[in-house]
Amino acid sequence: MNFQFVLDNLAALTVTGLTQGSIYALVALGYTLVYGVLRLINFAHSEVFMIGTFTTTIIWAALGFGVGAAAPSTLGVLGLILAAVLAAGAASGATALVVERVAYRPLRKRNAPPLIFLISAIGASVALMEAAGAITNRQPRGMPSLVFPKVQFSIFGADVTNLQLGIIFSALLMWVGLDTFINRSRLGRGVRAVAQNPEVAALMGVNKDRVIMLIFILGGAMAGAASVLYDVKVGLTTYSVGFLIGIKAFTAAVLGGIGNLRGALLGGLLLGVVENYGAGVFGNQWMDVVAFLVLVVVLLFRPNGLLGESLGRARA
Amino acid sequence: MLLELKDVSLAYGRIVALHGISLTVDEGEIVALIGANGAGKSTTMRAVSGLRPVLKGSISFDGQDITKMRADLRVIRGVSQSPEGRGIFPGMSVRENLEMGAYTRRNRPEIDKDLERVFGLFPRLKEREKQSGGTMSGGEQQMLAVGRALMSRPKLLLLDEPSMGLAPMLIQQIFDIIVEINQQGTTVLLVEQNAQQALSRAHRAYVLETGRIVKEGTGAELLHDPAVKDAYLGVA
Amino acid sequence: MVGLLVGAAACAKDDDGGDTTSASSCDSKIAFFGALTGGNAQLGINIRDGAKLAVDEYNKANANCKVTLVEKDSAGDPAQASGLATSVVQDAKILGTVGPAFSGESKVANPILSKEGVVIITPSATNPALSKQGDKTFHRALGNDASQGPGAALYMKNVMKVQKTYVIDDASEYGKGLADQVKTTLAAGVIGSGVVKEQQTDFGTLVQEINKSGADSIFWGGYLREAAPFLKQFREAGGKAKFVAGDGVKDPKFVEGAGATAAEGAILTCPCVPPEKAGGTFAADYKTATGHEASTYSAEAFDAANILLQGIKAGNTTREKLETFVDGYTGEGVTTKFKFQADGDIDPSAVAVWAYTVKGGQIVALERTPTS
Amino acid sequence: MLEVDNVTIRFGGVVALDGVDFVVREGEILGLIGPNGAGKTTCFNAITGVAKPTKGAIRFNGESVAGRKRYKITRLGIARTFQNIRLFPEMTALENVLVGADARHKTSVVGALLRVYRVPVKRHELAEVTATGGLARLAQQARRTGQRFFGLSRHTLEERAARAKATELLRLVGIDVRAGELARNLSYGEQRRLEIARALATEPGLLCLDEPAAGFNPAEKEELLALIRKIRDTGVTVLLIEHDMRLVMGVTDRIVVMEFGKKIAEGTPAEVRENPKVIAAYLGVPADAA
Amino acid sequence: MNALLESARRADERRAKAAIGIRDRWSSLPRPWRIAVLIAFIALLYSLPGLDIPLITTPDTDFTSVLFLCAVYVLVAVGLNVVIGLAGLLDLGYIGFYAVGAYTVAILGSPNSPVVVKYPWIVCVPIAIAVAMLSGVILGWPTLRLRGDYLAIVTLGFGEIIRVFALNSDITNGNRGINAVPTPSEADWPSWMTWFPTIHEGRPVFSVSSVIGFYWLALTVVIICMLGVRRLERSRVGRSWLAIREDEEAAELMGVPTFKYKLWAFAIGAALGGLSGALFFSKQTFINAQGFDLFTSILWVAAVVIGGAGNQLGVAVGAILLAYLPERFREFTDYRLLIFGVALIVMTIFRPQGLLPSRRRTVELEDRAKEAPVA
Repeated sequence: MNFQFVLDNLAALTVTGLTQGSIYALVALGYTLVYGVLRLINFAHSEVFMIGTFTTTIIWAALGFGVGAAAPSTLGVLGLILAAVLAAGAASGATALVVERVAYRPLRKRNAPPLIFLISAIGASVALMEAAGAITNRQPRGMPSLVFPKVQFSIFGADVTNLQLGIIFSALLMWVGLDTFINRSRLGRGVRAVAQNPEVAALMGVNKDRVIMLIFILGGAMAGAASVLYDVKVGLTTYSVGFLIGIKAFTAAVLGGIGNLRGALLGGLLLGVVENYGAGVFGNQWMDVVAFLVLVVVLLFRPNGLLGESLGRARA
Repeated sequence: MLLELKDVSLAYGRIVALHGISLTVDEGEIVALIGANGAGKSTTMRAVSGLRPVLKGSISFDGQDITKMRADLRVIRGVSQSPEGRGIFPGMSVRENLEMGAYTRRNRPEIDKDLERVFGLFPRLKEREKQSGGTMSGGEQQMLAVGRALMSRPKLLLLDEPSMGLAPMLIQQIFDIIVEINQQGTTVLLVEQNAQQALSRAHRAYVLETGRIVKEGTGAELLHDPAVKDAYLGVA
Repeated sequence: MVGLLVGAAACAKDDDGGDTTSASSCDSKIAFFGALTGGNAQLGINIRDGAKLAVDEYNKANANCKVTLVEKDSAGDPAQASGLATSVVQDAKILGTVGPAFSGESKVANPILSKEGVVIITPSATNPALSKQGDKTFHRALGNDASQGPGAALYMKNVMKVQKTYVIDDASEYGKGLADQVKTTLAAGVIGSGVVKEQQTDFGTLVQEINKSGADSIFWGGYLREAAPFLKQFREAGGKAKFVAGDGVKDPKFVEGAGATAAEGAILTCPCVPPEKAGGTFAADYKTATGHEASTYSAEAFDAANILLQGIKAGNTTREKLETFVDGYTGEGVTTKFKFQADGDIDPSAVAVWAYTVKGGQIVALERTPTS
Repeated sequence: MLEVDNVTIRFGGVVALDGVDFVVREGEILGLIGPNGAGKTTCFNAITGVAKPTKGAIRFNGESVAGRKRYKITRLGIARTFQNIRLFPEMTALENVLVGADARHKTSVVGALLRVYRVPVKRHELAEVTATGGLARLAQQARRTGQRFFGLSRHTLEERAARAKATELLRLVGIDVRAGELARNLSYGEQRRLEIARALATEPGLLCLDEPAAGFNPAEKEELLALIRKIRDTGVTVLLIEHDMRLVMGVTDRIVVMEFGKKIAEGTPAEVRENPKVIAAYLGVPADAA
Repeated sequence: MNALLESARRADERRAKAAIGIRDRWSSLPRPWRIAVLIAFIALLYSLPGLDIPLITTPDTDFTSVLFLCAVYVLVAVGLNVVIGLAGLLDLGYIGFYAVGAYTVAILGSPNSPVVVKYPWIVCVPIAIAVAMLSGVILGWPTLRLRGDYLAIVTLGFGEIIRVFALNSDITNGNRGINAVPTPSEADWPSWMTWFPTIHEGRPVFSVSSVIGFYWLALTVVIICMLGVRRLERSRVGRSWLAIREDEEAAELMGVPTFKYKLWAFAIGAALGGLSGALFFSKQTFINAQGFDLFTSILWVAAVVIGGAGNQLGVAVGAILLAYLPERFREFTDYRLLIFGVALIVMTIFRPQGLLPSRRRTVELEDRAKEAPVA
């Protein structure tokens, strides 16, 4: 155990943690939206993220930036990232929608019990992952180096790079956009209404099926955006990339209070930071253990997560 | 005829809750359903608003068969329900709850006008506009539920136990408002346990018992029917 | 009733389970044992093709007395390995195996194979513990990880002339073992060390630390899945230190993952001989037979199969005889000069650790690493 | 027997019960009435440990209920039914009652698995516990002479006793012919009765019935009335929430009237019926009186 | 398209009804008959390795080894069924208990483990069961108060923690693993069965190359455990579990100590998981962290639900399919998980009640379907 190391590098670990946590938070939004409305753990969401990572490589390659290509100008990089966000967001959103149509809707029509949904979700997850595995021959796929980290400024002794700033900032931006949409717009109100009381929402004229489609698309798009950030940061993806990130993101969602958008953000960032501290203290290999232990401890004291459950309900 | 139920049966699981209910509501009426707890009043409402699929029989509204129509589409046709237990969205403010009532409508100026109308009917709600629905008292929630149902500009307003949990003063008030709403041109179908109030305000009423209609008549007739008195007041 | 059925079961097994002296010399089999499917299939296919080439050449030369190559696909999964090993054992015609290919499945399969005398020559499993398990028929056609570590370190010290090395491992047996040996050999040249976890993708902190430490080289004990993103992030952050890694990283996918620019100049060591440097006409024959270039472990598999085939050719058509033959075998293969120690490991003098580098996006062989 | 002492319950900002005070006397049938939303069911929840009083105390036979686990409250001797029927729908009627009966059983998990712990059975008990035929009868004959040595496993003994008891209770509420049917397949009335049987199986001193007659027709209500009397006659005290005035007036010994979480009246049915506050609250003020 | 789906579903429902009909006929058979048929069936199971039935026998790999794997998976499913099917607790990290049992045997018994004491197999296994059971209690004590979905994620975390621990801890030898895990020795074999090894070509019953002893051992254990679980199922314990699954609050108000029974379910499930891990790795003789991944754990849950949670025969069938199909159809190795995933979705749509459902669930699902809201 190495507490001294963590104390010495607290700021640096916090920044890397926030960067990782931003990606968790974006993926967690998808879990939280679906859970908030359907009370269903969308196990296949991790694969929705995975599809996004591959879409990014494909779109870049299509634009002439395959593996090893030299990075274009700053403006070009931004353009590439934007294109990837759009493409990956669309692909992930579409994947999520297909999962909903194929794996969940028939069950909803039959009013199946929750456990059955879970099994169908597992099935969708396995099928998507293995299909990607078969197509890519289970080989990792790299992407061009687009962003070269440069230290922008130092805060409390931590060097903050442009990459880290970009990731955290983009994630926050996406989150603010989603939060505004859910809390301010008419459709968003419909989503919250279905989450809080689906029956009464129907009495208000809310089409539940449409709301469900909407949340799958929104959650998928968020995962797609997260996958672009992941690709820029890591530069490599495989067919099984979603599994661990999915579990972490779901943990983050539960940590913050599942069904709660603010909780997803808080949970994601917190999980990223805490597991980095934990990795600093106990060693990298214990990172996941720390993450899960934090979850258990939080749930024991706050059984509904840090910010409580329920979509759009800002209560403690 | 605005609403017509023909021989409607409905079941929860294997328990049949309605055994062939037939009733009609004409435009401009207040019609009350009365009966003991478990007699099937709320279930009838759920059949009309589409929250429960009917087993048998048909429901037509405004000349159209809506038996198999989804609940949210019925709202667009003009059926609006203030559900039993009020069903306030606890995580939304009073204003947001009212806006939810107008979910199917797009015409902003019209909606704003209706908001003012509801605030006019229930000044209390105006005071609490920003408060979250979950923290309001029972009476305020009831007002909100009725106000919200009005926001969709319904042709038919379904009210499920509007007096539940209200103090006598408030009960008076809410029934006054129901009559007012009715006079402004909205047809009302009302489920009520407070038989005295309901019958004295309603044009017509049906008495339900174990999922069947056992009696119907004008409010005044039923109010003075000894059998009804017996069942509700415990005095023969 | 149960007893009766069991008796029948035992009889059925008798036909192929028991004594093998009666087997004629012309229906012998050898088995390939390794992954043909799953995530690590490529290495398995390389090995299978190498062995197949050897068997085909043998059968062409001995058309009247052919040997069959049986393929046992383990998908690299130890849990599947035991059943496959048992099925190998039960086929008395199978005298020896090329494989098992990976160390994990070897630990499960070797005791089973060895107990029934099946001769094992692995062309790829480099875990040092395999020769210490007490499996008497185990042989290894190449150096183990213990021989690779010093080779890599000596190459760094004597050829690359590095001064300050940062050593990273992934806590796996393979990676940590390799890293530890490099640390021992380089001794004072190591200025720092770090651990990464399986499937780690973010190396921000580590990269910063290495850059701060002023290291001129990095040794990576681990696999390509973590090495590729690490090197990419390291180079993107402006890291200039030379990158050295073992055979767990030596794969074209590493170059693809890290990007050719980032990977350029990385040194990869392997106790395997570059097929194009293999003796004879192996590389050309392989290309003709399979239609693609020989790759990692193909040549070793070719040699391993050939040793078994030579034994069979010499009339050693029982497991016992073949075992004796292989134990006493000395001979030149396409990769190196073979001679096995008592524990099954190849004689240290025959171990060939090669250094490779990434050049223009391709992994190319440089030279054999110094032995001292 | 049961004392509800100045109990207040708040949910968030809403006061569900406000200083409610009453006692249930041994052997009586006490009615609890009031309009919907008056806090009657909350009162039940407080008594059975589902809701925790913010203030005040509930004592059963002198023992405080507060802070006890719910199943321990049941074992103290308080059983209840639910306003919205809450049976175990995928279990048979008999099994539902057996779950209730298990509250009085002592077989442990290990005991149920190994079934070696033997309880000596007295001769006169044998006839009762070995109701099943065949092998059991043979065993019974073998044991007649040496029951002291063999006995029955506690599991077997309790299981048989429970079955006997459950069958009897089902007969009491009149649905013994439906014993093997899944609870969800029973009719509404049968389900209500099954709930009562299940509650009785826990051998309560106090039985709390939450609107047992809801959805019943007059004939069924009559039968229920008789059943409640019968239950009281077996020595069980009954606390009854009911809307049907005729039923309440007909069966109860005393009535407590609630409105807005407060007790507004208490007395014999005749007294309560005459109380103007009750008439105003429960029956509703006539429109013309306003 | 929809019409096609509908007709397929209806045909399938008819099949399901037929299956239930068979079961009804079965339970109406006189008891001696049923026992006789059961004994014959069990005898068939014991003699499967020798029968060499065409089409069923695995072509590429040793059939007895596959049967052994099936038996171990059935044991896993029986244990998981107690947790999921009977008590209704969703445990996604069940493999953690499997690992705990396996490692306990390896650490206490292998000469190559870091722990000095060495016990024979026959001593290790009961300890392994106890340790696994204890780990179930330790995990369950704080977490069983949590709601269903949260329990799922916490158990998932537990499974992962155990794996990471096995991968990085010194006591498990890290990823290097432990070899020479003890196997049941001839000394454990009852002396009156000395005739036995002779019929098997002089090979010891429990040798690495003779799997039949392991298969018979595993099968025996499975039968004993299934009978044991059945006993619990048909006692107040099973009734309490069922009641908890149906309506936890009502169960508690009827006097069921719900927490205690949930903890028992967890502990029993954990013990069975530990036992199956111990059995499997006794035969495997080598153990490392590979093979304890969460993915397998999740597949187990899927197998149990697909087989028909709550029905022991059903979950056994689910487990056998999960173990057997990949070995039988090795040519599809690369696609088997893909096929499996698709099959899961199709199954949930057509047969949500599982292959061999418990009767209760069939009725429940029918009724739920009827109550589905207006489309």
